[in-house]
Amino acid sequence: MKVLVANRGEIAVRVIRALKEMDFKSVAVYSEEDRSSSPVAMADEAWCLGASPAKESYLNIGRILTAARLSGAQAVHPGYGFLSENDVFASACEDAGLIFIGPKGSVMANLANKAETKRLVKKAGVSVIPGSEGPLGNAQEAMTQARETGYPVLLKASFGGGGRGIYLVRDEGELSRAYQMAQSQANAAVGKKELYLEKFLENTRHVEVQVALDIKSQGQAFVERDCTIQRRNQKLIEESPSPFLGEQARAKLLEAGLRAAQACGISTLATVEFLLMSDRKTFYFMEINKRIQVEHPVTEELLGIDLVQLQIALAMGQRWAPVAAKSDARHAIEARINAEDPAHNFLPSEGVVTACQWPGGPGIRVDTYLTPYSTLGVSYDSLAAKIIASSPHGRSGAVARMRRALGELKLEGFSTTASLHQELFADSFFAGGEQWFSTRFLEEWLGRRKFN
Amino acid sequence: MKVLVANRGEIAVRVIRALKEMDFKSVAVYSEEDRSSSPVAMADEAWCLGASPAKESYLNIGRILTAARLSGAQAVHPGYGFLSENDVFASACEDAGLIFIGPKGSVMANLANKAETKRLVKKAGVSVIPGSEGPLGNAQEAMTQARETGYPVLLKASFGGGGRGIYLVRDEGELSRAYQMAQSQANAAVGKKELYLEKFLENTRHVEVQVALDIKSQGQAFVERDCTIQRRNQKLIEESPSPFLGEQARAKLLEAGLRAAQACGISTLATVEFLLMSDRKTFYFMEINKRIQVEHPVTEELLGIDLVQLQIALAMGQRWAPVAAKSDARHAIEARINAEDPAHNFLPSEGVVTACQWPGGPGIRVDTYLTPYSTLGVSYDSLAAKIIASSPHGRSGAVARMRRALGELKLEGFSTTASLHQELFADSFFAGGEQWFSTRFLEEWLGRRKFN
Amino acid sequence: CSSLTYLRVCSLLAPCQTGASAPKNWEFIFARTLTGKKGKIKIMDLALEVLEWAKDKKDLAEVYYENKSGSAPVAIRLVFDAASSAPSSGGKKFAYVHSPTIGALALNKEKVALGSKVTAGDSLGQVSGDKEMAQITVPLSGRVVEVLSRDGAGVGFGEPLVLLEI
Amino acid sequence: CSSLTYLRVCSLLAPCQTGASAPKNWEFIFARTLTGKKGKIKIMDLALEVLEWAKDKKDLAEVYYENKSGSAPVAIRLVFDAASSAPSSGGKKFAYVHSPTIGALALNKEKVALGSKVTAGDSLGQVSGDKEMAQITVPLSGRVVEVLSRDGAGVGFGEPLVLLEI
Repeated sequence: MKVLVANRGEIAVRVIRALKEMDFKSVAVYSEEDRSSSPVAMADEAWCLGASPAKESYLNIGRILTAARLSGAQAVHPGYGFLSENDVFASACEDAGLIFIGPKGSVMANLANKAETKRLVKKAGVSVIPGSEGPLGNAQEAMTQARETGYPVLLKASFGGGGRGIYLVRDEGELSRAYQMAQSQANAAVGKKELYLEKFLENTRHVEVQVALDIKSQGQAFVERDCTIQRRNQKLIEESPSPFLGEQARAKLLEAGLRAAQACGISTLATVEFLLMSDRKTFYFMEINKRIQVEHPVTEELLGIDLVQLQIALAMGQRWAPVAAKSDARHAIEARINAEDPAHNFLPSEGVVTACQWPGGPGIRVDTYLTPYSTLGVSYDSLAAKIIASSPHGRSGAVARMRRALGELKLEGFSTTASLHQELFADSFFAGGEQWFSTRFLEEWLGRRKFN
Repeated sequence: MKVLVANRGEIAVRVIRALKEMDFKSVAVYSEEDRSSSPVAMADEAWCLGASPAKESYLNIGRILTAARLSGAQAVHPGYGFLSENDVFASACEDAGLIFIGPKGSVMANLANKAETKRLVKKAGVSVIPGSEGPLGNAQEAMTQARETGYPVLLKASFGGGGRGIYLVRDEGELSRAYQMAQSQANAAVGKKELYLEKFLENTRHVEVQVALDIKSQGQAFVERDCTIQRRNQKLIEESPSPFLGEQARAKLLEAGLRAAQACGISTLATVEFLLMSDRKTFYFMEINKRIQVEHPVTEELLGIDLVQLQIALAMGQRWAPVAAKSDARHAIEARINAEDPAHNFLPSEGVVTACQWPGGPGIRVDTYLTPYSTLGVSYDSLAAKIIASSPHGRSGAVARMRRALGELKLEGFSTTASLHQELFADSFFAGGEQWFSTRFLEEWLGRRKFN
Repeated sequence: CSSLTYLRVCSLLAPCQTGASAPKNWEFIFARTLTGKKGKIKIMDLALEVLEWAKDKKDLAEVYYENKSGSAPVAIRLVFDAASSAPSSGGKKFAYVHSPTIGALALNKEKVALGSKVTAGDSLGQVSGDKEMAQITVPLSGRVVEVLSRDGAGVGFGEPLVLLEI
Repeated sequence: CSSLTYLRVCSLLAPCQTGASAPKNWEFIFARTLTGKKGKIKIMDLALEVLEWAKDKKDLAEVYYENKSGSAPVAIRLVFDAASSAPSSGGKKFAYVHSPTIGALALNKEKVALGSKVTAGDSLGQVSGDKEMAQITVPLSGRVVEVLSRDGAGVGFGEPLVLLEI
């Protein structure tokens, strides 16, 4: 079996590692900028797609299919981002006789509309954020719905994603103008102006359920990940389990996650995102991600499993068999080391890796594509490395381990979020993990620390 | 709590990491040669003991106690090797009011005589290698005993250790000369010429049981480690569990390990070494090690536990509470990367680390003290790094992971055993792990590979 | 290397890029033999020598040096701004024609016959991918010295196809 | 640094050794200011300049340079064979008296008074550990310029205690 990895950076390295361990051949594709990068060096063969702009390389379906044909690959792993949730790409792979390691193109086409997905999930008996049942017809309908739902509300693009294309409306006076702006923004971004409406819920945490399903939609949910530490909807720290979920609420959440994924027709790995309310038991479906996620190692380190190998095996037709799904007092936590300057409003940073020493020893995993003297540009996302700490001594054990690991980290040549993590993991409120905090915590904390 | 780490290299790094995670202060001591080494950089404070020769630094009890007094340390972790099993040092620490993280000095003094230890263990109902009951009085007694035991036999120094001071005697004609030589060698090495005699068992594997006991000798045994891959009694690869032990034999082995440790008066971490016969169920006690061992991470990665933290906590008086002791299909394996040249009879190699890139990603742990531009001399042992691979997919999964990790390893500036590991882990006989092989496997394999 | 716009940085004593990790179409321009380096390598001497040799080279895109004479291989890699970087040798100047995309190579046999004169802007053939066909355009007028790939082969973006003397 | 027998190797562009990881009694002899290095650091230029400056220094044990002017700190560390390495400055020559062991420092106050003349082989006091007492011996005759530790303090082996002008 030969698998083409249609991605770059750390996730390409992660997938190539899984392929090597499964004794499969790997094919890297790359843009000119990534010519000297780790995935190119690690893969069994590598093909240059084009210049740096993603549409000439990592988003260019024709060139990726050409690389698959020239290399004789039989399957394609899309990683995350880029074409990973693009139904046209998935279908094109299927048409070319390639196994797409992800959902069927037709399934993804169905799920492209978030308002429709929400309706599907609600029908399966999973509670969703209160709001419009499916897409809105016009501003008038939005107004009627908003009154019923109660302000503040969010207007969301049906075809948006990744926290983009969302408008907050605090009262009726703002609605019609917001409706127009949201429509035109959605149209500009994805060529479709359809919107739906949701109650704006405050003081919530972001929890998500990793699921794995086989071709017959048989499968399981794994202990939730908690991704409440975010800045502008971008996750910075993820952990598992959530410190704020009891056993009963957890069982319900996991069951809801599995049911939602099945309702969506998933037959691969997916993550079902929920908002958790401060009563610590009410949760609402938010969206479903149909790819491997950046934070998947948190679950892997918690449970000692390999989700990427599982994802590949499921795509090859392997039927589901139960995998360890929970683990006593163990806790895992991930810190994203981004090439951004926390002292300057998280401005992306570029440079050459003049020194890198990754932390090691017990309970520490590092996923990165950087090596000494790697160049790091700003053409793609800023994720430089992920450090995952896990411990048998619960959350405080994992936090202590992460603190120790961040002290060992040496990464020089550009600015990173490591300094921010060092402060955060030394912060008694965050590290203590006793008192409830919401997804707004990090931005408030940054405000106090004068970091941005 | 402030703990002095009376060791160097990777084990000093390992202990300092545990101390940091426990929120204890660490004190490094070092010889001049190690001035720029990682433990010195990582510890909260560091004291230079003297010049490179171990007797002026890592074996100098007076200077280590001085460093403890000057730094205000309250406890001492001896690591492995050096003074770790020296009863005089342990007692001196106790007399100075320091917690010695290991057995009591009086217990170690009792166990210094291996012939006596063997008698103790046999009395506790654990089967020991057939041979003399306690030490031999003279050559005549040796001859009588050898006839009873049956040739070939081994003559061993009662106060030897680490595979040294052992004489193989194939028939009676060799015995009296061998007795004399073994006596004078033992006398030269440790100043005591006492010997004992054991049946020389062939076609055996080396398995060992990690135990942890508290101050009341309450505790547990962990799934065995198998250290059959050895060269000249030096372990090169260790794994857990043993591929050649059924559940029933395992239960008996673990019980024997715990009973032996209790009979020896252990109230800390220890490892009980056994020989496993090719019937895969008969085993004999060999010796007991009263320190943390080089290969302890194999057990840590198999079970997701932290033995060094446990060892420290037990020394501080923590009472034993059950720890996860086995783990389904999981398998862990360790490769020792020594600074030795396998192409030149494992000659120790020295140099400067001109490049180092450690493997990473899922299921890979690296324990090392080397960083870019570290100097590596030949004053101390040659262990440069340990790579530990663990997998939920059994031994073949762990072996595949190790193969992948060895491919990622870049360590330049001196010769290492990494090339040997690359060949070994690609060898279908070893990697397959289906057919029985003994502790002689590696030397025979090396002979065939023309490596030495 | 003239098309490699990523050559923006200088790095020194980078880890060896050998075997699978060597970018496939790097130019190893620096081929001078450093003599008198028996036994242990003196990294500083070596670095100094390479740096001095390289510092006034204006047409240089990249320098790669590897020494395996001692037990420890040492590599020195210098990467310069690639403002102008046509390889040169003995007073002659050369330029590569690179592949404009990924796909199957179809060369115009007459155009790429050894010794043929070509003009900037000429097409030397096409590279055809699944959804595009791109012309292979001559960057600078010159004479065909060598064809580096064969007709019908799969080529990646940026791969050198033809060497011209300009 | 004269007593640091481990100085056997040359390394270039080693990672920054700062803070806790800086060996406690290194000499930072190289203090020349490199000017005109605003903004982005050109590592090659910097390396070249340091190397050229250093190459004829025979009495040099170690060079350490750190530049923090850009966003990326760069350190250059050169370590030479320490055949002869007494620090020197403005024609004067100096030598350190190092601690012979680990322990509590007891200095002979008269001997170490500023300006005192001492002779090679003289004892300047003792360092006392739990099981030994060692004399502090003058390595080279000279005049006491500075006392670097205080009486009664704990000192490690090899720590510089007194600076002599020789």
